[in-house]
Amino acid sequence: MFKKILIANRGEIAIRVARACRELGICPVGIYSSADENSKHLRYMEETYLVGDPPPQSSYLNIQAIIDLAKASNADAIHPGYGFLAENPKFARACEDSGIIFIGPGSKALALVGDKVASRNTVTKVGVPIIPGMQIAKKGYASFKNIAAEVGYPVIVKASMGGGGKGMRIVRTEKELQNSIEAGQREAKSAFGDETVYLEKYIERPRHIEFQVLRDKHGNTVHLFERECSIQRRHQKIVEETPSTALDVDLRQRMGEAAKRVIEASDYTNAGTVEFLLDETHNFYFLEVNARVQVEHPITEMVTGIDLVRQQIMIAAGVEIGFQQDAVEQRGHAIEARIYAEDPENGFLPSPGKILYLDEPNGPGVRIDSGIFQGWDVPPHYDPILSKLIAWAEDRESAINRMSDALSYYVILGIKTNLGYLRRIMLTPKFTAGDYHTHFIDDNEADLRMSDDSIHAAITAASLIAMTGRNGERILRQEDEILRSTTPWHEIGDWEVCRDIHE
Amino acid sequence: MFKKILIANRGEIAIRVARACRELGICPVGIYSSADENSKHLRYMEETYLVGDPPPQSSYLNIQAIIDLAKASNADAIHPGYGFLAENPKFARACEDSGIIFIGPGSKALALVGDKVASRNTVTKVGVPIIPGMQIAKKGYASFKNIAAEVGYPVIVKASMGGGGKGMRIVRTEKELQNSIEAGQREAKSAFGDETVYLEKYIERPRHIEFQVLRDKHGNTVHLFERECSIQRRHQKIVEETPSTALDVDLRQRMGEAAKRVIEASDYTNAGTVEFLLDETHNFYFLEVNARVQVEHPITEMVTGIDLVRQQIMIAAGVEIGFQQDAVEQRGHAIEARIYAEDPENGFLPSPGKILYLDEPNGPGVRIDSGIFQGWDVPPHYDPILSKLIAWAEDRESAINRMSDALSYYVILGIKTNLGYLRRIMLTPKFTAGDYHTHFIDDNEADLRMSDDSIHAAITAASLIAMTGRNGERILRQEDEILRSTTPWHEIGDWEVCRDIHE
Amino acid sequence: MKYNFLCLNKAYAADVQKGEDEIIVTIGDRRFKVRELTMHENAISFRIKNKNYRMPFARDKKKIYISLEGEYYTLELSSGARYGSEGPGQRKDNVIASSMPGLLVKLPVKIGSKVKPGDTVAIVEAMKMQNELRSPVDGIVKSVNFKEGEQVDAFVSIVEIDESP
Amino acid sequence: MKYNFLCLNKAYAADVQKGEDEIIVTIGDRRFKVRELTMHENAISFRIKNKNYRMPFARDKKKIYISLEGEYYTLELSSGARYGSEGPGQRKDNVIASSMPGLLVKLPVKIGSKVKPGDTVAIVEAMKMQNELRSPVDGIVKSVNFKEGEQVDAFVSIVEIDESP
Repeated sequence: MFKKILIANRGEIAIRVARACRELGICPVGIYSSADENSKHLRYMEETYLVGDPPPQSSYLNIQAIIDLAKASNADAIHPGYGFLAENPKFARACEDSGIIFIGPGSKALALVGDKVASRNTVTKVGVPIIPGMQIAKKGYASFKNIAAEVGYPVIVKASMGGGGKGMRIVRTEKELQNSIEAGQREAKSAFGDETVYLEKYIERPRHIEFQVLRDKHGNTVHLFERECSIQRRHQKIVEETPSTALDVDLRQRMGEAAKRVIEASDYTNAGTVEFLLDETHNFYFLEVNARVQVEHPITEMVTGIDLVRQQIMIAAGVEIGFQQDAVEQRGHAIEARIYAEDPENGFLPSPGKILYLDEPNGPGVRIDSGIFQGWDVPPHYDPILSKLIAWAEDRESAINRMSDALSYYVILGIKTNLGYLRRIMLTPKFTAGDYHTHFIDDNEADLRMSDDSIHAAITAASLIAMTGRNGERILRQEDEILRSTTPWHEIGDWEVCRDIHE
Repeated sequence: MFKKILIANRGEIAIRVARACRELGICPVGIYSSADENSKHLRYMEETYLVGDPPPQSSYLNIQAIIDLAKASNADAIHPGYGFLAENPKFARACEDSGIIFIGPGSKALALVGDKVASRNTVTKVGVPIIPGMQIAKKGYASFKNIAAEVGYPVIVKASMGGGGKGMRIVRTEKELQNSIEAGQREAKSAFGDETVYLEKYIERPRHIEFQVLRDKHGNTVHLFERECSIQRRHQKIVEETPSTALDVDLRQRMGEAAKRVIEASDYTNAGTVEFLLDETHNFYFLEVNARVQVEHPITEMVTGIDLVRQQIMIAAGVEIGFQQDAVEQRGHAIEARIYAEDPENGFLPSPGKILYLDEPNGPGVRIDSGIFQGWDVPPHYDPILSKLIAWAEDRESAINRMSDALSYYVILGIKTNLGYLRRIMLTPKFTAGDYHTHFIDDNEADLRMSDDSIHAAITAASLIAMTGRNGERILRQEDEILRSTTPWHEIGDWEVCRDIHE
Repeated sequence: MKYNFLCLNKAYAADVQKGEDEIIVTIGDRRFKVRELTMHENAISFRIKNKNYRMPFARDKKKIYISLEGEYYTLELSSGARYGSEGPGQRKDNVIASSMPGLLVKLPVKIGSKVKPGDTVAIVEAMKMQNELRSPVDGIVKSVNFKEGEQVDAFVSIVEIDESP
Repeated sequence: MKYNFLCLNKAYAADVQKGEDEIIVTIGDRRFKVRELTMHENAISFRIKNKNYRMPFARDKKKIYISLEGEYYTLELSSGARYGSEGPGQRKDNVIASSMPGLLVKLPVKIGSKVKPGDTVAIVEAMKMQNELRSPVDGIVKSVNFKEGEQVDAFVSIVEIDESP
């Protein structure tokens, strides 16, 4: 087993990995940019090193500096976490060249699964369906027209270099096709400097379902069931759950086996996630392999009882997976909510700044992977994830209740966060019914809007706070309120005894 | 199902029960003494009522006041938590008489299992062994001598009304017997006002093993495996774990079945715990039934995935247990550490007072059931339990590491707590080996003593704190320490460059 | 005591009067009688009927942050002059500001540039996200207050535009 | 600067001197050079070799509470007069005090009572635990400073005894 692992990351995932190291008796080595001198992840490390200036390119993306620190600190291995260099084949290669174990798939497998065309070919060969459409971007209207006719409308035009929805056009009839291709090309050109577009079948109301797979260096492959990740804003997951309400035993089994075939065909080792789209008639299509520990890995840990980061480390160290597929069970239901420093009332814009007050919930079935503390100044340079709240319970309804309760006891003040928004998701009828897909956020806008009910109560409270300023003072105390209501904010409304000031 | 449950308790267990209510859509009603006006449990209630003055007799033990509040608030049921009125047959009876469901066994079963003699008789009838000795306290030296000879030395003389070790005498030879009986009688008389003593076989180095049982009103009984509770100070458990390192599959199965027979024979419903002593040759003896939710119930929840408080509520509401014995599985390993406001360096004396700083740990496999918050003044009137830290992991070693790490990130300042002591338990060789029994605390005193290593570092830090007083100031900053050591406090020692000031 | 707050881009004026056994807070035509209230170090608590409420809060120079049963409010104490004390506040259309703090990564205009509604006048980046600031008006850039590469605060004027008549 | 602390019933004297790029703390015959140190709101942090250390602390009027890698210290700033600045402090045998705050539930002595070593002179109760305070000496009760039913603080004299010669 390794003696020392350098963790090439920051925030909650660096802490998560450090904990796994400590529990295995491995010394975790941390790195930090100068913006992270006071960050929480340093508290969990046995050694820490300044890696560079705040911009990611100078610090957490600085391959040479990280390799140098790993050598200087005598680390056996590097865990990249997620994001930053986690799926960068050059980084994996640099580790390999330096005799340091990269905790993840090898650089070859990383390069393969990172290549859209190559990975689709691999997957098709082992009989796993992909979304019908062009395998390679083509030129000329004719080939677009033919393939669109073949897969059937609606179709979608996408930029080859694309991401984030840019250059995408949904086409419902052949009449619109040519215009859409041209518009897509223009947008792709301006966004990515490359006008290449391709076409595929458009899946209406898809669900995003992914399967967690582990594969060791001895050829053993197991999957740890699915995660449903259809609740997304700006194409980024914010709520995930397992089991998915969309799968039955048979479909789950078929998708799990498909995911294992994908991993095996890619000669991939370590933990990997196979992403699928699921359409309304329960056809599933391979999307891509995420070659890292996922942000949402805790929900799999909660239902299977298997520690994924520990498995990553052990697999990288050459240890065989110690259990068989049929020993893996889903117990209960788990949901994760990602807490971001962002403003849902303002287009989800990031909100760095100082955390003036922090109170994190706890209790049965509540897990928090947190990277923050009171008094910390959240730096503006990195991803706005602050922490992850995971609720586990015996069944889905209880897990939702537990999550919703925990969110309402999670207090972060001083910066904007999506805590209130996440709680509103839990209360949305479509979510509680389990009847949702990747357009959930758009389709349920009305249910997700902040209610104005309590604003006057907040103004009232703020006035009193502004007025007194003194701590611990009992301003007034009287026990004679006789009011009746069902929700607290109707009750707050009852503070107001005269609706018309002129009465 | 119930609409409203009054929770006749305070602190972490009141919060635990309130959470279960909220998750089931039941309105939790809280009560508080005037010492608890600002206590944390009130934050989890939908309604709260002042029950009386600080002394327990006036508040949390005040049967009439509690029944009155339950009626006034239209509560369907009362959950008593643990301690206070949880095992009081009069309270259960008062609930029954008022048409309020008592969430626990009925008053009859409570009375039966609370009666030492009656419960031993019941247990013996269903073939569950009890510690050999007197069934009923007898008078006259002859009967003591005969029974001692029958069960074999060593024997123990105990006060009938006893508890807390008072009036107890271990007797190793017949020569000491008469003196010991007389001394025990004197002590019993002065401690309990009743000189009655009895005699039983003394079990050397016993382990305290208990089994969690559930029984519904339809006659279904399941056990949820054992908890090992041998780490005790002043006859009170402070660390519990499951599974026990002392049981094998066969013994576990036999003890579990015995526990079920005890519960069934007592016509007991709801959650109950059957306590056993286990001797060094793996004989087990019935001790008593704990007719309540136990402080240590979370470790059972962590390994079985079954929510015990939810089960209590459902069983009380007449719902059938929804699973069979063979569906209950132990997954992984769980340990609980009880955090007390007490001073282990000073005879475990209670330490009420104001919590000036609080930082509670979190992360994978870490659960905290906490009743405290920063700024809270821990009242002197009640049990010193502050919170419970539970660590779950795939195996025992990882669970110990996780617990030990979590304890070192658990910071409570302003009052004395046993946090450091609990962490020392985790590091004690006998504990890590799983080789311990109820005398663990006494036998490992040397390993459990606070080390003096870091005291000078603390004095140094305190001097700097006393000197500066200003916040956020970087006093000195220099990165040129070149020191080598294995433990942090040796490293701290290396601050000291001149051992002899006169050099 | 009168306070003006900005919350979610709306302005609110509150008038607070302390009576003998109650505090009356008047907001527009609504009046709140607050009858039981304790200030803790970082929370305000009160009781309505039989329930205890607790609102954790924090504050810095200009803002008060409050948590209310799972929702979170940032209230800015405003002078009352800028936004007026009545009705929703109006941000000036000709002032371009970012609603998040971040790095000014692109500033494609200079003093004298002509802009049309929808033209990008600045791009601010924070936490891996780029936010394009577009002109809502037709006009000519009157002033530019930052340079590319500089850090900008939220709601601080980056560019001002002279509207075409 | 000189500080006297009481910790776990021992007295420590610390002398702090601020140099140009270091602080030297002298405790008895040990000397600590502290070279890198930051004070946060409720923690003190420093770096030794390649590890960051962080000691959360809190304080009230007389005490400083510090957490160090899983251990917890309460340090009482003492005047230095009562316990002296050298060597372990000695509590006076003839002063009976409780080491926990609590309720004085029993006081079986009064002024003039004769006591022997081991005699119970007071019982203090807190958190369901009774603590019996026994006389360590032979003597006569000189003063009684509380009544039964009163609340007593820790380390405050409840009874004083005139030792028999």
